[in-house]
Amino acid sequence: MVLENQDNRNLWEKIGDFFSANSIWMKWYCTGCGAIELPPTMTSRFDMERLGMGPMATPRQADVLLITGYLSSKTLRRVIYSYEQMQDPKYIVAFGSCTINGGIYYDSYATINQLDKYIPVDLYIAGCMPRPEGIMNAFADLITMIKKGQANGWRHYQENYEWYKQNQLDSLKEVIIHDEFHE
Amino acid sequence: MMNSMNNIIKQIDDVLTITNSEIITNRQFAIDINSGDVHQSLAYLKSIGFTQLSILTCIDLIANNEFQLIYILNNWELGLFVIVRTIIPRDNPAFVTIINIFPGAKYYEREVHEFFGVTFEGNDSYSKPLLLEIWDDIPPLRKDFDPQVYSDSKFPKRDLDKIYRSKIGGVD
Amino acid sequence: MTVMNFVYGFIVLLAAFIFQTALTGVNRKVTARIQKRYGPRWYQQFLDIFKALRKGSITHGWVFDFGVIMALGGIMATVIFIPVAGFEAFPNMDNVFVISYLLAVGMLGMAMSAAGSGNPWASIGVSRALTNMVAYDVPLMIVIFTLIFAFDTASVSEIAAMQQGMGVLGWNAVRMPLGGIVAFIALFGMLGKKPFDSFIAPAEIASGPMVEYGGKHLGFMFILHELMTFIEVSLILSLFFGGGSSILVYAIKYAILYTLVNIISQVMPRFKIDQAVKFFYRVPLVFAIIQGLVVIFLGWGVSVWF
Amino acid sequence: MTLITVLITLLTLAAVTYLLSLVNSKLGAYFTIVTSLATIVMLFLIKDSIGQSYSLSFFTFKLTTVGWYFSMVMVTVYFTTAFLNPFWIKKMIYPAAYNLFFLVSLIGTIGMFFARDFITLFICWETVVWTSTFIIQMGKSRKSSYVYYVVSAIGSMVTLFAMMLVYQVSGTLEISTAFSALSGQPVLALIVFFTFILAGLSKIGIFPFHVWLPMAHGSAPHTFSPVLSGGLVKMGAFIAYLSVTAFAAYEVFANTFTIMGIPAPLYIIMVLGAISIVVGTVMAIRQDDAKKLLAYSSVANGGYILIGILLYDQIAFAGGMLHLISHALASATAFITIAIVAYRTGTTKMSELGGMIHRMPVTYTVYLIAIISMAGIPPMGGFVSKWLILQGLADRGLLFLAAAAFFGSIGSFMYVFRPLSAVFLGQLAPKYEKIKEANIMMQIPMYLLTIATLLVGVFPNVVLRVIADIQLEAGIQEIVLVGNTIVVSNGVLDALRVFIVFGYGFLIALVIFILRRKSRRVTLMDTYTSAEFIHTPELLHYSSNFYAPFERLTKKPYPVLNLYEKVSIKIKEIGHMAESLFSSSKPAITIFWIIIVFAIFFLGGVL
Amino acid sequence: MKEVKLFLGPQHPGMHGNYSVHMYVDGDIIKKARPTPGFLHRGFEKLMERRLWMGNLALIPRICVVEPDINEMVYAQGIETLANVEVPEKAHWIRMLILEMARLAIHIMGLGGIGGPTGMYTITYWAIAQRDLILDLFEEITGARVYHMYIVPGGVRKQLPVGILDKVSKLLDELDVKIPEYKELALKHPIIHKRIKDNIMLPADVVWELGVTGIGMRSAIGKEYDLRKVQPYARYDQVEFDVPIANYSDGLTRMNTKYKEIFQSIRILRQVIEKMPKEGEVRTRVSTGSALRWTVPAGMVYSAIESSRGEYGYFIVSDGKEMPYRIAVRGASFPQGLLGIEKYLVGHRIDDASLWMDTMGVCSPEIDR
Repeated sequence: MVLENQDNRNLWEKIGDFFSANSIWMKWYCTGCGAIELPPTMTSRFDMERLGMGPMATPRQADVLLITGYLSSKTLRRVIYSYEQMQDPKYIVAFGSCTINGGIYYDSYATINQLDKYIPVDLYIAGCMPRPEGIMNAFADLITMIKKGQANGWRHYQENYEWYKQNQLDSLKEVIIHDEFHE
Repeated sequence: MMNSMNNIIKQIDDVLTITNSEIITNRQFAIDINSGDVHQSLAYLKSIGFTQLSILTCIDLIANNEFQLIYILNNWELGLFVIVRTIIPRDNPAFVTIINIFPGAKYYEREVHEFFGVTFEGNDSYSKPLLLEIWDDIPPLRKDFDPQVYSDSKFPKRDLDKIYRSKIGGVD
Repeated sequence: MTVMNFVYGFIVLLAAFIFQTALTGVNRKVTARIQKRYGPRWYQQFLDIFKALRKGSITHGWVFDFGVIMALGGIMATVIFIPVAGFEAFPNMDNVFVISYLLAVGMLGMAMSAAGSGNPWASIGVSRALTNMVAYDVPLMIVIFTLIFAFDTASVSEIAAMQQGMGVLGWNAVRMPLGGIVAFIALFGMLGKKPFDSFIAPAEIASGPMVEYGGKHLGFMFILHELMTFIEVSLILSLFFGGGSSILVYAIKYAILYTLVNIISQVMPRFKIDQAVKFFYRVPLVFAIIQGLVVIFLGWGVSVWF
Repeated sequence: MTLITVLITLLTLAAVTYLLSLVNSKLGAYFTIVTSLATIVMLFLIKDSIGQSYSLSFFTFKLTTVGWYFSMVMVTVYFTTAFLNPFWIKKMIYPAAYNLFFLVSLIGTIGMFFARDFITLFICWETVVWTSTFIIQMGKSRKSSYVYYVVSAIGSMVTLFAMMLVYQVSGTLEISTAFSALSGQPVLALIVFFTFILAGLSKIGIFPFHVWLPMAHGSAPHTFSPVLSGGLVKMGAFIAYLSVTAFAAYEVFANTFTIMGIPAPLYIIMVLGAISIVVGTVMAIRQDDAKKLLAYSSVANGGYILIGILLYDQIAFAGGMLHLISHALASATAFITIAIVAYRTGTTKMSELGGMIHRMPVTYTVYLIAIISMAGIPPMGGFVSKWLILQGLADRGLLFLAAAAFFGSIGSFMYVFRPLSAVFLGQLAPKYEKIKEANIMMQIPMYLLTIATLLVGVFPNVVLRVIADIQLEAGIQEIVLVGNTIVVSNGVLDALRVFIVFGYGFLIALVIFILRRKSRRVTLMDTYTSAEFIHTPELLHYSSNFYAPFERLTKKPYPVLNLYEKVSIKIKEIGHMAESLFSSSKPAITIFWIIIVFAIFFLGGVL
Repeated sequence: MKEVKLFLGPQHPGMHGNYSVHMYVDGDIIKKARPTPGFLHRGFEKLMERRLWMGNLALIPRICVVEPDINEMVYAQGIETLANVEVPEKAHWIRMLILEMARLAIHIMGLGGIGGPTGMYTITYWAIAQRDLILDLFEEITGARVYHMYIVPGGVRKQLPVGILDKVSKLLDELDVKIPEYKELALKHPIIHKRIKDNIMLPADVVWELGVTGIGMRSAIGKEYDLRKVQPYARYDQVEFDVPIANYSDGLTRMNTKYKEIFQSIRILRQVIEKMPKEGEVRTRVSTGSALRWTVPAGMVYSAIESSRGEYGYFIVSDGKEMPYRIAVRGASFPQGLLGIEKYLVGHRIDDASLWMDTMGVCSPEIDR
């Protein structure tokens, strides 16, 4: 994603971005293996709360959606649904190689290969899986990005909604599926 | 230990009609059974101490146009595994459920149906999707299913300038 | 009732909010230290609230908005009535029943708004919150009833004033030890601290009533929670721990009381809601009644050190 | 204008209504509104002549403040409920009879509140009982009207016995003088007290007579349930009032064993009141039918009224009397809203409803205000009255009564919230997608009652001044009212100021809310479902077993009902025996045996 | 009675991992439960057929995220059986070291995990920080924190670093002191007892019906059915350890069994450190030639070991080529995670659902694969 250099936010937006940057609540949706490195990141060893981050129970409350690794198409539907339930400004941090290009599962029939075709990703963390230090570092980067007003994935999603929707439908056929779960 | 296993195989051989038996390790042996005898064999094995169904799975023997169903039973008392194998035809694969012998097989059978398309008569929920959602291709674990093709057609990849890929087998 | 009363009221409101929010932030740090970590900045709670207010939000219909406003309005009104170290924005309005029932407006508003979201988790959370209220409030109200009988006044500031001048010995919690225990335990229930937080239990009901709030609604809930904490701790502090002769003493005592509750709650798992009811009706209720009987029939604890 | 004129006018109007209803039942139903409105007007007209006595053949009346107050409460409820009559009249089996009974029961209550002698009291009482019995059985079930009648009959028969006893001793039927003859005879006084108050207890639904309330309220026609709960139940409070004023229980029992300054007999009745608060609350929490829930809440609130009135002092008595009106208004409102929901949807079962707010916002708001009052939350009427009762209890140190009162008032949050959540909030089922809001005619009573509730809550002193007059009339210390402030010995309450500060808080919150970004409207189904998809609103509406954990704690076998059932089975057995005797194939034989038995009996007497 | 449909997961704080249970609830009692797996389905069994025997080494640890080493072990063990390879003595001991350290790590995490559903987060924070110190040692030995790829067919990838054994024994000494603290804090807490004692039962007949193994089985039937004892692999027959058992499998008993297993692991590790050969090879060649040309003789084998949740096994079929013909994975929590939920979560309260998942040890990635 091209980062816009010029800063055309007004003062209120800057203040708002300051608050957003320093208080990031994450919707920790364990979509994949990267989630195993989140407990250490959250708990006493690395203590994510120092950055003002904390886990939240529902997407309505959360600011950032962590895609912790590969996404099966079944999960991607839920991720899109969750993402659309979140309130803007909202950010997505994608963990690991799998979200970038499918990683080790590049030829799997069940997992997607490129996440940013379906939802806008603000920040990728490379690695399989990213270490807690890497995650912390990424969060620090995200904070800087938000402060500078560069984490605009959610705006991009709104502006290119059709494109994203089309990609989603191409890969998933349906997003909000109507199958009432095998009953 | 080897002796006790041999005794067991002998005992089984006396009672059941086994087409073939194979000793894999000193704690593990495999028996081949005609598909019609599977249920009584499993029931018998359960009665002599193979009380736990460890896994129920299937192998796609595409060369013979057959499926091989695998039932692995565990005898905790003796520390023995038995691999019960049976062959069913690959076209219109159908078999009868074993949930009245091993209730735990319910979801294994669902999974085998989903991965190979084997139907299990008597298991009322075998045909429901388990791991996959809105699956629109042949069952994925059959040998003639190519996940790479499926993935390429469904899930677009990042356009990279150059793709490095090694040839399988090590020789380019 | 002049304009100045409203101005004072607003000042109390603002001061209460800032003080309690800062204290919550500090207590997040205390919690972090118990959990062997560094913890957030002390002003993190402010950032969180303002961030939430800044975000976009959704609404499920007018009652979803109205309930939130009604809740915060009711709680704000209650805060205005709270006497702080003898200072009252509206004199003679600090009746303990008024405060505790006006508090219920906030509860009702929140419950209404949560149920209005149409989410079953929220409804379950509300049903638990109301059950929790029945659990802790009855023993607490009986002890407060005993106080009113003993001091012949229902004014919080007067009850607080009567405990002063004798040091620790004057505190109602010391004069009426059983009542003090009940009040202290009930404070956990009021604040929704563990072990009585089953109504927001994330692992069970995904944060219960809060489940659908985001953005400004959630910000309102946070403000509401801070103010409600202020009301509840103030109430217990004034009624049982002697209030404060000056703002400073009040603030220090307040901080100690709140931090103590927080520390204890960190090593507590949560009760199921019916276990909480059973607990409150098995121990504190009996204590409260014994305390009431002692005060009413024996008169112990009313005049200082009988 | 005299009371007699009023009563005769009303009787005439009732007759006119009946005749009109025979022609056109809907017109007659509209006429019930007119008649009840006329009653209000006339009651205001006769207010000045309070203190006078009237007589009409053997009926004697006395115009008292307390009677006027009770009548006003009653008529308000009747008047507002009458607005619903036109919409339900078609569903009644006997529409004309319904209209007639509706008005006659109103007249009966008014006559009863002004009665000066026992005969008048009893006849008016019985009129109300009979007319309401007939109305109740036009509703869902016939059994409930039997239960209602049996409980009422037990009460009134025992009360009749008390009246006879008093007459035997004193030789007069006039209420105020007759009781004074008992002062020297404590045992007799005790019997008279308990038997006399029994009618009141049975009517107000005090434990253990509360069984009829949920049955009758639950199955009465929707238009009559508000009257039953808001109005007729309060007749029992009048009996309780008589027992402390005319009977002067405090003086009569002054020498008996006292508990915290209260004579033991009175304390026993109050404990019954406290038990009914607890039982009513617990049972209300467990109901699934909204009307039954409200009926049980009436049981609980009846307990408050009873305790308040029986305390007979400056504070709690005023609270009890005020609770009379605030509960009457709130309860009638709640029943009316449920009636309207039932009118639109056809059910009062909470588990079948949901999301009505999206179709009936006015009804919802009205219900909300009613329950705020019912739960005793400021700034509504119920708060002031509960505050007075609690302050009164605290003043006297009545710990156990207070414990019950606290439980009832906090428990009421639970049960009043349940219909709010299950009926009005939550997911709207597709089958109710096309429901419409109540029409204007139905909205009128809701507005009236809501305004009244709010007024009582914000300006309670208007009502309390009347109550102060009643206290003066009854000979106890009046409640002290300074401007808008209620001053009691252990606290002050300025309801207006509470309201203003609440408004101030609300305003601040509103301003912050409006200043922030506007929310995006989403559908109800777009909700947090742990990211799973669901398309069935009914499956997302949490309404049945709402308080399951609490309900499990209180799920004990229900002793009183079991006892009643056993008794009723025994009575049925006796009935069957008698039936089998007479309806056997050869009745002649039975009669022959009876003649023989009687003959022996009489001969035995002679011999 | 009207039922409400509630979803425990996939995105619910009470659900560990990406898994969903659809609950039909009346009041607060679960009337019907439907497990919905597949959110983590990556098609491993298909992918493994498309990778080289060697290439699969990178893939297999990712099947079970919380405890990856068991995958390496079963895979290596299976190939060794098929190819008839003798593993060097020292490698056996290093494997035991790795496996027991992994077991320690996941058990400590599981002990802390009780804090999540019951709300006592302090224990969770402590335990996970403690587990991180074990991961540090893993990093030193293998170079990775989570996915080690250390146990390879024919032995282990490389020698142990110098001085690591001292560090391990120092850690064990520390754990000896720390772990009882967790017991004081959590397993002895009266409120925790209220939550999980006599609750979340797993009777013996249910164990056999479902095929539950591991702690759930052993604390229900009271027999030492542990593959380490019953079919000793590596050098488990040369160390002394007890298998904690019980006859009454409620949530608390299972937690206590887990607690006792931690100390047995510590005991095994001490013996491993003591008995491990100081010198010696750690790896032999499985097949001739380049790793990309590895072939494994045709045949099939079921290779199973005792994981923290029970019997974990691979069914490996080789047709003698460079790639496996078929590998089927038996996830240890497959029985309780699917049929167990459907049949036995029913009747519990929604308060207990998350605790049920936790104490039964349901691990979603190994069910989905």
